[in-house]
Amino acid sequence: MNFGFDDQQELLRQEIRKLLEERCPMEEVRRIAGSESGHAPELWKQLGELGWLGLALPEEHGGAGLGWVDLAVVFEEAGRVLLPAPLVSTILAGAAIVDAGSDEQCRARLPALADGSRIGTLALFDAADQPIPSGVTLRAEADGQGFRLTGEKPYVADAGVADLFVVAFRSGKKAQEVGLALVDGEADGVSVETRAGIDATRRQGTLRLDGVRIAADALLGAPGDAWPAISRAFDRGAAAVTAEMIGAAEAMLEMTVQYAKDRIQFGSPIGRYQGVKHPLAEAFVDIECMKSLLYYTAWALEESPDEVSFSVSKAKGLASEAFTQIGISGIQLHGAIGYTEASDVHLYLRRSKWARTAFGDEVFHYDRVASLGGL
Amino acid sequence: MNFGFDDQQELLRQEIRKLLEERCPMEEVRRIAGSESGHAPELWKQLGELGWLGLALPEEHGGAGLGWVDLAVVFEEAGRVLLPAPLVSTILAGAAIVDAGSDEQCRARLPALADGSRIGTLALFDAADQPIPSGVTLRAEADGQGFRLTGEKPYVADAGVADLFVVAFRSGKKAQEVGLALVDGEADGVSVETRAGIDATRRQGTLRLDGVRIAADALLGAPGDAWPAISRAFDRGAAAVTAEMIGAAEAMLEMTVQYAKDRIQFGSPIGRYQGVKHPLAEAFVDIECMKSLLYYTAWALEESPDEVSFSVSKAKGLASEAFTQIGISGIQLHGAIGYTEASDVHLYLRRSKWARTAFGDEVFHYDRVASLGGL
Amino acid sequence: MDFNFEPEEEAFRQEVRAFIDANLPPAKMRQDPKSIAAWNAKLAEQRWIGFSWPRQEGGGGGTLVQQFILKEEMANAKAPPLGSDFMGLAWVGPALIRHGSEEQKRRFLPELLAGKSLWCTGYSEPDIGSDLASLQTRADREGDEYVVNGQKIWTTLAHLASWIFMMVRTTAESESRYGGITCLLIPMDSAGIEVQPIPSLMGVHSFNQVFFENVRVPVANRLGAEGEGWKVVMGALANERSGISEATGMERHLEDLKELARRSTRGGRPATSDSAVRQEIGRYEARISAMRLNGIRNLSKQLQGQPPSTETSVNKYLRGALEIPMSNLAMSLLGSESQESGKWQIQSLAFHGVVIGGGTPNIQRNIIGERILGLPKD
Amino acid sequence: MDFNFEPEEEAFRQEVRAFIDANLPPAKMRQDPKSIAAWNAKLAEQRWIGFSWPRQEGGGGGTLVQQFILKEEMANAKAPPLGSDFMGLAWVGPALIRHGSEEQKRRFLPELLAGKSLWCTGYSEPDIGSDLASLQTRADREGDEYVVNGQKIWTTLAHLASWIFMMVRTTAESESRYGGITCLLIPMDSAGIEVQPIPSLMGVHSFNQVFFENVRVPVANRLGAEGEGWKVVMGALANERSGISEATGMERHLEDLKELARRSTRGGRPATSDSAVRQEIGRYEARISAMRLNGIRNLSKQLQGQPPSTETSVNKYLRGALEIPMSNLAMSLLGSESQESGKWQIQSLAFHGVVIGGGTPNIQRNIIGERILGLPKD
Repeated sequence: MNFGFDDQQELLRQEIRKLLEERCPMEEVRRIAGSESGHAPELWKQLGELGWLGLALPEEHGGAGLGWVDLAVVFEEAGRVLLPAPLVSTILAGAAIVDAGSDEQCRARLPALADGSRIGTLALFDAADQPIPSGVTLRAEADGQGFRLTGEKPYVADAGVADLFVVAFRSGKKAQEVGLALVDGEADGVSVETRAGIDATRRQGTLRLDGVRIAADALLGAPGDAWPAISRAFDRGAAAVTAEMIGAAEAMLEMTVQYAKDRIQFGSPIGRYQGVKHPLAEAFVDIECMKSLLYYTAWALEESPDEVSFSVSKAKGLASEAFTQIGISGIQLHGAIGYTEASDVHLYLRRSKWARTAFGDEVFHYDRVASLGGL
Repeated sequence: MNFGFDDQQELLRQEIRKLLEERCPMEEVRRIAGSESGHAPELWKQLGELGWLGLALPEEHGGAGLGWVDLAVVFEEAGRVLLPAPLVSTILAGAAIVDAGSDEQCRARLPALADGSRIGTLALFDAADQPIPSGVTLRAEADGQGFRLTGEKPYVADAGVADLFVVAFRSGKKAQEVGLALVDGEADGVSVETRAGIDATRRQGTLRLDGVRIAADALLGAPGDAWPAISRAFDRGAAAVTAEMIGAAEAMLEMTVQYAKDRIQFGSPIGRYQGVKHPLAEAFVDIECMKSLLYYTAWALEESPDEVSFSVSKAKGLASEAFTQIGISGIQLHGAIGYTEASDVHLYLRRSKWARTAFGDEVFHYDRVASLGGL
Repeated sequence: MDFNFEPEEEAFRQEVRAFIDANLPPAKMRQDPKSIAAWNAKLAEQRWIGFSWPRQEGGGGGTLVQQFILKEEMANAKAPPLGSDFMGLAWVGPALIRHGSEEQKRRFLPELLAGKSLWCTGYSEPDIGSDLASLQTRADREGDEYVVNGQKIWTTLAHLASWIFMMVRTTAESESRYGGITCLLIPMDSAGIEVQPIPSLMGVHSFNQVFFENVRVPVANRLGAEGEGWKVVMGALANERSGISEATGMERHLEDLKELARRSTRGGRPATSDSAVRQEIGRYEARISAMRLNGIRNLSKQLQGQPPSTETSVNKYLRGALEIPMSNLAMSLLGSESQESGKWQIQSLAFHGVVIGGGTPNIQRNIIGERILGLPKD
Repeated sequence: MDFNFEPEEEAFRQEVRAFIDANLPPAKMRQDPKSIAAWNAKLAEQRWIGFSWPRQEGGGGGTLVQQFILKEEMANAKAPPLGSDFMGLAWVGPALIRHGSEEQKRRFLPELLAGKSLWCTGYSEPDIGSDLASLQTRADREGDEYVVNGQKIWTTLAHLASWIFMMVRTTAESESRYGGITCLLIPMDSAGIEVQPIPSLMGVHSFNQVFFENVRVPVANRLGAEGEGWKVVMGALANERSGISEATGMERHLEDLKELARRSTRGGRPATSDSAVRQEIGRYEARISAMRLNGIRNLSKQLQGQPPSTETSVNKYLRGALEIPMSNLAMSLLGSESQESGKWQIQSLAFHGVVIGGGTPNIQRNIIGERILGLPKD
């Protein structure tokens, strides 16, 4: 038994941290986030070359064959610097194809996701904030062996730059009669509308489908039977965002602790006062809990699939609640400084507000924990 | 406009405080609370002679003709010393008779309540913790002009010493078909079972009625139409308990502030540390809020009856939530001392736990605030 | 205890209502500068700008109850603020009335009431935070002038103001911490003043840094005696006296939150039938009602002749303590929609501006613990 | 990352389970002294009392993983504690193993393991609270003896114990605060020791005051060198190393709370369908699962050879922070029934005993803030 990262994973973390410190300091994050697309193709290319995008994809499809514990390291480090790149989206799209796709679909789709030449993303729920079967309403009309899809998916992550969408649709009236399809961004009838969100490092948009043709070979699994795959994709998304939240929360805590050591008021560093010290201690406690729950989830994703939903809902519920509070404490303890554009803390505050609802907020997840815990 | 007590009320407060300090110091409270009945007839007689029991009863029935603002003063001071006497119960029973009784009933019943020769109490709800019409289920069979009552009322305050019970019963199947009756403790078929509760200064018991005959002149108002009177009696009860909670919370805050000034640790009084200072400041804030809401309720009970339910639910909701917290903070800040029988703080902790649920806890009242506030 | 008003007070309330009916610009015009200017001119005619000031100083001489009625009616009508120079009216005017010479009053008060001047206030400096008395900006006496050198920060509206009301150090801190502080009134177009904006996280320009390099200020522009500046400025800051305005702001938030709950769902059902949402809103409603009543209780004490005290820190603390969970609930009700900009997003990002403006919750708790409960200083 | 166990570890788990099946007294007998004594005798045969101690000291020499498995299986079976002398096993034994002479070990350890002695511990004194180093109980050297005078307080089980493990001052505090403290092992039947009970608010006798008047203690009963007592005792207190036992206790509370929710109503409907109740319990379940995993992470770090550190303060803080709202929820679910005595009433009155036992939440937050985050001391 060992509930910790192995040497190779620690090395991976060091490499990633070093690279991101060099390649993606906060000025660069601000530059990318301030650009129109919010995307930096050069940086993206580099991530593909370094093998991060295919880290957990099978080796025969261009990946490194590692798993979710390794991905947790990558996502934590990405969250730490607020990496403005469609990393999570592309990895989630790839994982959905591995999970529910055929060998042929894997062969056809994964290499391009692994090397970064195509960007993928998930587009699961139509009614925002209802990650339940009835939240999938996108209309599908049968069309030969395939379907035609018409409708819109709101708040699709990285929609503006994605080339490949993993789209859930409704194939029948019964609650769980839903399907999952691969939709190329270039296909006829596909359009995307992007808008400024609360966190400029996390772009999203509305995916519009107007009679988009889905051939039989673009269906992931049997149509009408995709709910388990959708639910697993959702759980992986919640795990990935939680890992990013850990990194970001830890960075915010470090910044605030440093500020509390440096800032002198009434003759002492403000970190001496319990009114400052105690919220920082609580933030540390919450981050430890987020880590424990997320690492166990990452392990379960590989080794104990039946435990994933319960475990990830504990992790994301706690993370949504705690990171929100850490964001607020962090900016409050910074005083007026935190209010300025020049300070980085508000970028983390914005991330905390984006991440709180992404893949379910604490209200959804704690309720799900209660259900899975027997209430 | 004047949101404050007048000189006469301030004088009343001083007199009450002085008397209770002399007559009812904490050793005496402990002695009475430790006795079998929990009741001190001598003390009770004195309260009657001083006119406290009839303070708000009409002068023609032996009272002083004052109102709820004056009662608020009395209850606050009683709460401050955890007065172990059926004061609130008797005053609530009298108020219910004034509110819903005939002139003749007032003439017959009030003088004995005003001078303390009889002790009254309310016995409203059968299903504990459901202060709603369906919570009145006590069975009544028609019997001439009156009824026969059979059933039990749980958690009746001061049941062990009461001579007169104001009892709600169900007279029909429709939700609001309920009645209100005066039941003498000596009547055939009346019995009481008392048990140790969480707060020995607040005794309660189960009232058992076995075919108890209610003559027509013992009915308060028309049977089947008593819900408004029951609801008003409940609101008055919530107001009275809130006033007692304010006094007790203030006493606990004062004890804890004093302890925080006196207790030296690591070379300083512990009240210097923000981890101690801030919870005490929060307790002060909450007590101020409890006072504002309760005083307004007391005024509304006399001058603006339509506002009473909304106002008292805000007051009791906040009091139930806040006094619970003040009790916990108080005992925590006292450290191990608070754990000893010798310390008085745990008596206040027990009162906070008794008072939280009496006449509705914060869950009930905040929900009612939401309803009355338009949700 | 009496919540009824005297007949003449009721008559005043009717007068205010009639005025509002006749003059308040329609909702969509309340951001329009011309409409606001016309509205303020009418208010000035009534002497409802500076209503609390003595009539001989050009104010309205309103009683405390009249001031309360005026504010309450204006809040109910969602009217814009009374007068455009918030800081001048709230702090500078009362300080001038209390400490100014006749000449200073004649010079500044009429312009201030007419909205012809615009004041900003210079309290904070880099690296001193809440510890205002450790300010470093110096004023050295040279004949009939002070020569000011130093820097102020977080100076709201400095880029638009015509005057600054500020504290300077005339004696070294090592000699006299509070006694070495003096209050000066300085034209913002003086030679040697430079204003630099501090962009805020919302992208709005409202804070500034103000640099002073050998700015020459006539001694006639000193308010109060040399070395008395701490008293002058702290008196001005304590001028918000009842805490009612904190409550009014929160009442609006609560209405908006209830409106949001009515049009939101949770788990596919109306949010208003969700017990967690109901209880949370019930909690806020109870506390915000308490804030309003706390304010009225403070006002009553003043009516009884008691001086205003630190009791307003109760409402200041509550405002800070409620703003955050209320905006958290709103963001949760909005769900993914919270990504879109709007009132609640601004609220949830900018809360700390409000909170810091009235002193952080920690400072309010220290004030209550030390000044009201008498606990030792940290 | 690997949550699987090695085959020999799984075999040990099966051994433990088989032992429990064969020997654990039925639930209704687990308060019965004879049953407990028989159970402890069987455990002692297995060397599962003192399982973590080296075999040459009479312990079980269990690995960290075996200890974890043993505790987990015992907790799952709701077995009574391993051994009857909690304080002796948790603190005194490990301190003896680390600092005791061969003679002291031979004298004390076998009795301790056999449950023939019962230890109490004397840390706290009147008016010193958490500031243990300011203790005043003195021991003056006279030849081969120390003469002890002073007073201890909050001494759990002193009225039953045969020995006390305690700190005394051998050098005045003014000369050496930590260095003047020495650890002594004193028979409770020594002349000059008087035990006075402190009745608790629950009416249970568990705390005591212990008075020492010219108690003569042979120098041979000193544990560690003179002046090294602070190190000896702090090392003993740090002996709970992973925080798993905090999690185990909370897991039982959570199960009880869920059971209570299943049989309760709110507003006339099942409490399990009330969204506020569901979310609150979901919050607790997430945090208590995290506590268990935090403990396992700490254990893993020790397995990797890292020394135990202050990380257990995380679980200690969480326990204090969760006990209170959990018992508040339970009391609210019970409603008026909370007036009746029962588990949750005891819990809600006595929580502070537990909380204070592990150091108040404020102390845990100070430890985390200062020792882990490196913030300056207050």
